[in-house]
Amino acid sequence: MLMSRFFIHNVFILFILAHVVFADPVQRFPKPDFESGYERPILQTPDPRALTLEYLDVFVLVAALSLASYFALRKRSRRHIFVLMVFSLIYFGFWRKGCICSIGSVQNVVYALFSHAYAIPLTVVAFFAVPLIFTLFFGRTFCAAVCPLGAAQDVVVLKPIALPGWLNQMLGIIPYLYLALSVLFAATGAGFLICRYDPFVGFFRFGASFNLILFGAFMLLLGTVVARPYCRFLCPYGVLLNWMSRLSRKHLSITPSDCINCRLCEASCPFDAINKPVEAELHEKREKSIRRLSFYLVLTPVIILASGWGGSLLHIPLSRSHFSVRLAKEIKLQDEGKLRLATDETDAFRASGKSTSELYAEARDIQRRFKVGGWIFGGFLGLVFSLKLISLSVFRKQEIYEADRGDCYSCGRCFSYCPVGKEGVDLEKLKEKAEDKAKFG
Amino acid sequence: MNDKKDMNTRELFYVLAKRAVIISAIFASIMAILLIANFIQTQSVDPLNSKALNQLLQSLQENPQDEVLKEQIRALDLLARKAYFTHQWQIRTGGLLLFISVLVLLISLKYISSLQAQLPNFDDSKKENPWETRLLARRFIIYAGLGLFVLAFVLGVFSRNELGEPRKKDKVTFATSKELKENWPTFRGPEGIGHAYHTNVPTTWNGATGENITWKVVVPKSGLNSPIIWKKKIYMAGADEESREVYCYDADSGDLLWTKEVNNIPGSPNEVPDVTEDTGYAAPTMATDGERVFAIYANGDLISFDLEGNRLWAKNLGLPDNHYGHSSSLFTFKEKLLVQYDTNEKKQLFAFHTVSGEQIYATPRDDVQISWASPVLVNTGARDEIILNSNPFVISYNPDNGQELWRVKCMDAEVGPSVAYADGWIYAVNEYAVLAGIKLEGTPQTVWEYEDDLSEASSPVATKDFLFLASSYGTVTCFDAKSGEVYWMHEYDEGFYSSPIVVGDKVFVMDRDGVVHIFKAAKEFEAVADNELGEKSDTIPAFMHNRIYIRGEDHLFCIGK
Amino acid sequence: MAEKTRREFLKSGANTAAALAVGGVAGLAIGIADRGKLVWQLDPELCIQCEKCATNCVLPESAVKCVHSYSMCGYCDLCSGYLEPGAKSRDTGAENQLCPTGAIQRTFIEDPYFEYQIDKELCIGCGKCVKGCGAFGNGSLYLQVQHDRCLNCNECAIARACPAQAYKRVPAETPYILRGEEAGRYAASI
Amino acid sequence: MRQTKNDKFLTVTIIVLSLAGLTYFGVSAIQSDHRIQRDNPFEYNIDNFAQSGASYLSYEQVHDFPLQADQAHALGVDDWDRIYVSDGNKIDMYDEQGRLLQSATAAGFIRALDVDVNKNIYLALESAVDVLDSTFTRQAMWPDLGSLAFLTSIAVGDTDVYVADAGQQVVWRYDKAGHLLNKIGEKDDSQDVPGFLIPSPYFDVLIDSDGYLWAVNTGRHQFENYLPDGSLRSSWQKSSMSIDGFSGCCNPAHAAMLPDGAFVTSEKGLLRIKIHNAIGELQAVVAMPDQFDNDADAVEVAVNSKEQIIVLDAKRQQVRIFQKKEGPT
Repeated sequence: MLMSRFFIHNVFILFILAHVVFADPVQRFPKPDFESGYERPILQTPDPRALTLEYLDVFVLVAALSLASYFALRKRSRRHIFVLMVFSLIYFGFWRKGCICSIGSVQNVVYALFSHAYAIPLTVVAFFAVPLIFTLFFGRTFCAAVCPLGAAQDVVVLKPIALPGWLNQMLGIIPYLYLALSVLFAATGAGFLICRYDPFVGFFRFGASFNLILFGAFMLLLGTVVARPYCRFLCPYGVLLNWMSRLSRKHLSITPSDCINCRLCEASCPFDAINKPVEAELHEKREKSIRRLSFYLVLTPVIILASGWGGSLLHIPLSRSHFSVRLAKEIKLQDEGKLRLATDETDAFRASGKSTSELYAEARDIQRRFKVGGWIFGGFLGLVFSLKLISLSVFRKQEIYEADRGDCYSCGRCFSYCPVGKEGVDLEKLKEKAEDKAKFG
Repeated sequence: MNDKKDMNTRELFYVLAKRAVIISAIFASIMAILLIANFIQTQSVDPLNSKALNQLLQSLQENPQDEVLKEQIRALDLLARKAYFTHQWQIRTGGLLLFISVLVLLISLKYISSLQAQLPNFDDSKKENPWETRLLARRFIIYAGLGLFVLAFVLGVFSRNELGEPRKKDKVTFATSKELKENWPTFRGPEGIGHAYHTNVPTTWNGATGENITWKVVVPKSGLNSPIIWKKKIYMAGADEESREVYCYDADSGDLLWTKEVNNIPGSPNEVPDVTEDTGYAAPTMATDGERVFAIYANGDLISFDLEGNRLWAKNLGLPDNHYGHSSSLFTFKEKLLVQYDTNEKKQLFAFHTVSGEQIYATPRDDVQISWASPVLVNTGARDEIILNSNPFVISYNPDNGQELWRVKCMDAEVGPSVAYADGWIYAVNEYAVLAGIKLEGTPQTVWEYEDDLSEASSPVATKDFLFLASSYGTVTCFDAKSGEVYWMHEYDEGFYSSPIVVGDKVFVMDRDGVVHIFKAAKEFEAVADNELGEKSDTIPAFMHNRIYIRGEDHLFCIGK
Repeated sequence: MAEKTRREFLKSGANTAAALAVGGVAGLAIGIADRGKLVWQLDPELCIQCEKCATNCVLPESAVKCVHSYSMCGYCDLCSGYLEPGAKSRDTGAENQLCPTGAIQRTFIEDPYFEYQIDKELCIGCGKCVKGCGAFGNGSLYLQVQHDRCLNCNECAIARACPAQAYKRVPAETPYILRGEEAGRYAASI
Repeated sequence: MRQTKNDKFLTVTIIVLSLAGLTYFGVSAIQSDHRIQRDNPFEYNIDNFAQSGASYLSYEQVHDFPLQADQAHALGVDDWDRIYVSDGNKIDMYDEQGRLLQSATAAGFIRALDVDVNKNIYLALESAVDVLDSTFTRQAMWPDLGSLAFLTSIAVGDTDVYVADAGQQVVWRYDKAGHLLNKIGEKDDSQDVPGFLIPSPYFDVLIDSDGYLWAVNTGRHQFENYLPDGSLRSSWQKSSMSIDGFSGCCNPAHAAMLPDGAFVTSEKGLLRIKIHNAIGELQAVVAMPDQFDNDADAVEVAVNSKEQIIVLDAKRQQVRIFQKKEGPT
């Protein structure tokens, strides 16, 4: 008994020496002697999930990406892609509870680059970079069968409708806005917006705030008619994937050989990602088109500057989302007597003994970051709007049915509609198509 | 044959799937409704914090021996806990059931739609014209962009930065010393030394008859603080046991421009401070730096307004342990507000940033006794000094950083009068102590002392040649400022708490009955006039706009044209 | 043909450039990356026991629970973490218990010592006992994120709500910020 | 596979629904921006107890002086009313006004101190006693009590020196030369000695005017009076959260004695200073919880010859002096 206490006491002193902190005397105060031979229970501290399992996740990610790419580009099988997608939904979604996912990892990377306090885990970097690299080679096979958020929406697609083209184009801007905002928030340390408003993570975990569950349910319901609404009109990671996919070395093609313009695949894509043939003729004078295009080109720097300014104007309202800025505001209002109530936050701050000037300095520094970030944020959005306008003013001839390299999720739904085989038109298959009914829609 | 059988099985599956859809849809909706109901229920009643239970616990506090009550509490507590854990179980199970039913629904629906799959029909009439689509898309994108821009503009322009713009030390605006001398910004005028620079003022009036009185207004709450004036506005503080206020009057009309309540100050004590009749709840005079006004009260509340009455900042310096009540007036120096905050517990000279209220320094003055005097600014030509009178030291501080510059030991007892300054000399006085003439040149030291007819509240005033001292016994003494030789002594009927003010070649001093005695600042006593205010007063008259402003017991008077 | 090669060339150039960009960002991130894993934990020294751990976790039953440092405990009879402040007797009656879910078990050891154990199944992480123990006792009761329950969300919902900003990401090898002798467990490994 | 018939209707519905959803989330987001103080349903509330007893408050603070000490721990007053305050390894002597008179450095962290009539200063370190004479030069260093010792208090009488050891939960009795005489307070049912129960490092000893030892058995909220041989003379006990007793797991944390044998007690948790008479009845309250900083530790107390209560407020780095209010209270 005595021995054990002696030992404990020494462990304590060692501990204190090792840390060279002014330890609370209570921390190292010896415990009572028990005559009855009482043994103190050991504090149970369950370990978090092992690191090796995190590396297993990366391995599964790489394997799933490889398989998805193989299924989409080589095997050309929707059925296989579907099965892999369900697996990903179960593994990355319900098993791994949707955390960490590649979509959210964007913020971790940005946060790590801008904050010295945060050392990003290697696995998170892998989750960020690996899908992008794969997309650079094979197109967005990540969206097709690996992303749990995409999978959750894909399985509920029931009767997809085609949205008007202009609406599609307009809503397509939102992901850029969301990405820019999320990056701004992550860079300033104001929080992880993408994770905060992830609509499906609540289902994966069987728990979230009421509003988030509501949002998720709404997205899933919407997803039965508007296929993959999150992927198309919100997903910030999709922006990066879109860019990578446009530059990809290989990409899924609807037909294994030459398109015969049979139109069978025309309505097969629920995501409006098939570019249809367009006649070469112009509907207006060529000069007019050129003038418009040059106008937009000249206007681009103006738009960028103007929207950069607009973004910088937002630094005050945006910075309020940062804890310290909000706290500083509350402390200030309290000191000015405009806020009578003390909140837990202000109480905790006042108990911490930190000086208000320190807090104000920190808050002002964050506001300054938001100001600089606001310029970049606005400028980026200006560039996006300009490029969108320019791309909508360029008219390119299109002769065949082709998957849109940026928007195509490589889901493979169109495969079964194409009557063309590797060796050209397969009449047998064409006949079969006409009679049989597609099974996987 | 085979085909037919196949068809039949298909139909059977189709029907089955259809039923599965209906059943699972109904089941899922019920589950969803139950979960939502559960959610709403826990939002309204928290089983872990039930009112009934708390009430029972309350009554147990009153009857600790009531065994029945204890039993009731235990039963209710058990119920509440059961309810809580049942609720947890309901969420888990309900969620799982909902998930399974939705899964079944999805699979059946998919199956049905796969059976119903059709070949695409090519209805070209509905086909979008890519040209028009682009036109529309461009238009809507421009709208969306403009909309976002306007939204950002409105949000950005209309959101106020509560933190204020980053503080730039050199950007704080405040009045120059020249401007300060043109106004009446502090206790005993500019620099707090009792010199008026507006000398063309009336010398005769009568408050009772209204002779030469331009206007006279009632002041809502009393206060022994004196008016301060910036341009055309007069500021004063008033307070009683319950509340504290700041007033702003128009100098020309006497209209009360605004009144601001001083409340909601973090740390402001509920306790009422100890005060006496001679101090009250608002004894210290306010101060202004030409951009802002500042007030302090007997309970330690310190507040700042801009000239229009918008509150800038406020804080409480701690309820002062002061047996007469806090009375030291405020003083501004550049971007600093200086507060002599002497209490029995702690004596300090504070400097707060005038714009933000942040503390710049707090110089401890632990080796002096509590004092009721006010800071005085002295510019010796070489530097600015802020001089505090206290027992036993007169101490000079560098107003920029609060560092002590020098000290002279000459005082005693409970110090009330502030020091006088003229021509490189400081004069400190207190009853039961001495009147000390201190020469600042080189190492400051007492050159002469005088021990009779000393003042307990009234501060002396000096010119290059003379020093005038009014006492609470009613005497006014004129000294040679450099030698301490008494030139003359005149005895009035009433004593003085207010301090003499030098106005050109005359000296104005008001006795406790509100009679202002005017005499020449000269080697021989030469009375100019004695003017009644019509009510008692212990404040300092303010001289500006060729007028005199005096705060009486109840009224604020404006004397002159 | 020439045009086609040029386009091919441009495309492959752009592809390489994009690959370099991704690789660059990833490389920068790897440069500051940690080979391990980070998990959320609550620093008990900063905790103000505001109850938000109990209500803000994404899980219906919070992953934050009370832990007990037996090495710091005084084994008191009159335990301010166990008994209501105004409790008239020191027995286990519901009217005397501080814990809203009765998650603290009191066992008699020997006169005058009692052992207090947290039943983790019942604990909801409200921190009421922590406040009681911290105010009058040795502070042996405190809150910790339980890693068998924590989902390690990328943005912890409690961390966002924490008024004292007491949550931080800690290495998964030392996933608890323990008090008393138990703290030595990690100290030895560092 | 694509249906186009009801597309228009569906599109409009979706847009309307989306806008409604957006408004809902927008509004709730804006609402959540205005933070209001929510009630904490699990609040641990002792405000009632903190405020009780104000009617007994009959002392007031008359003076205080600042210390430049961030490790102020022990407090003592000699018969000439000079105040001794330790700062880590340092011992400082102040006059009543707070002027620093003399300083010295001890051999370790000073946990407690007392001064005898000859102005010798007895410093209780972690596990040993260091003795300085009136000129602040070391006279003796008594043998170490071993690594289990954790000294918290020392009381010096005419012949005996009592040292409270919270680590081993006993009081050591020495003569003035540093000879260990006996230990007091080990559980002994035959002599009705209950044994010290010290759950936290607060364990104070006092010597009354008759020279007998009083030890504060904090875990039992009990004051115990011992004969030099270690047999229990008398005791009194008061456990209560309210003003008339001692609260929490172990209180009072510190104590001092007035000449009439009344106890000045200082508690932790609910920081308050009270006076109990010799048989434990509450006589007066010296300071209420609101007179201390929120997160301060229990304050060390001492009594000077004017029966003023000297308080060492380590949190504020101050010595505060309280005195009975004049006139009717």
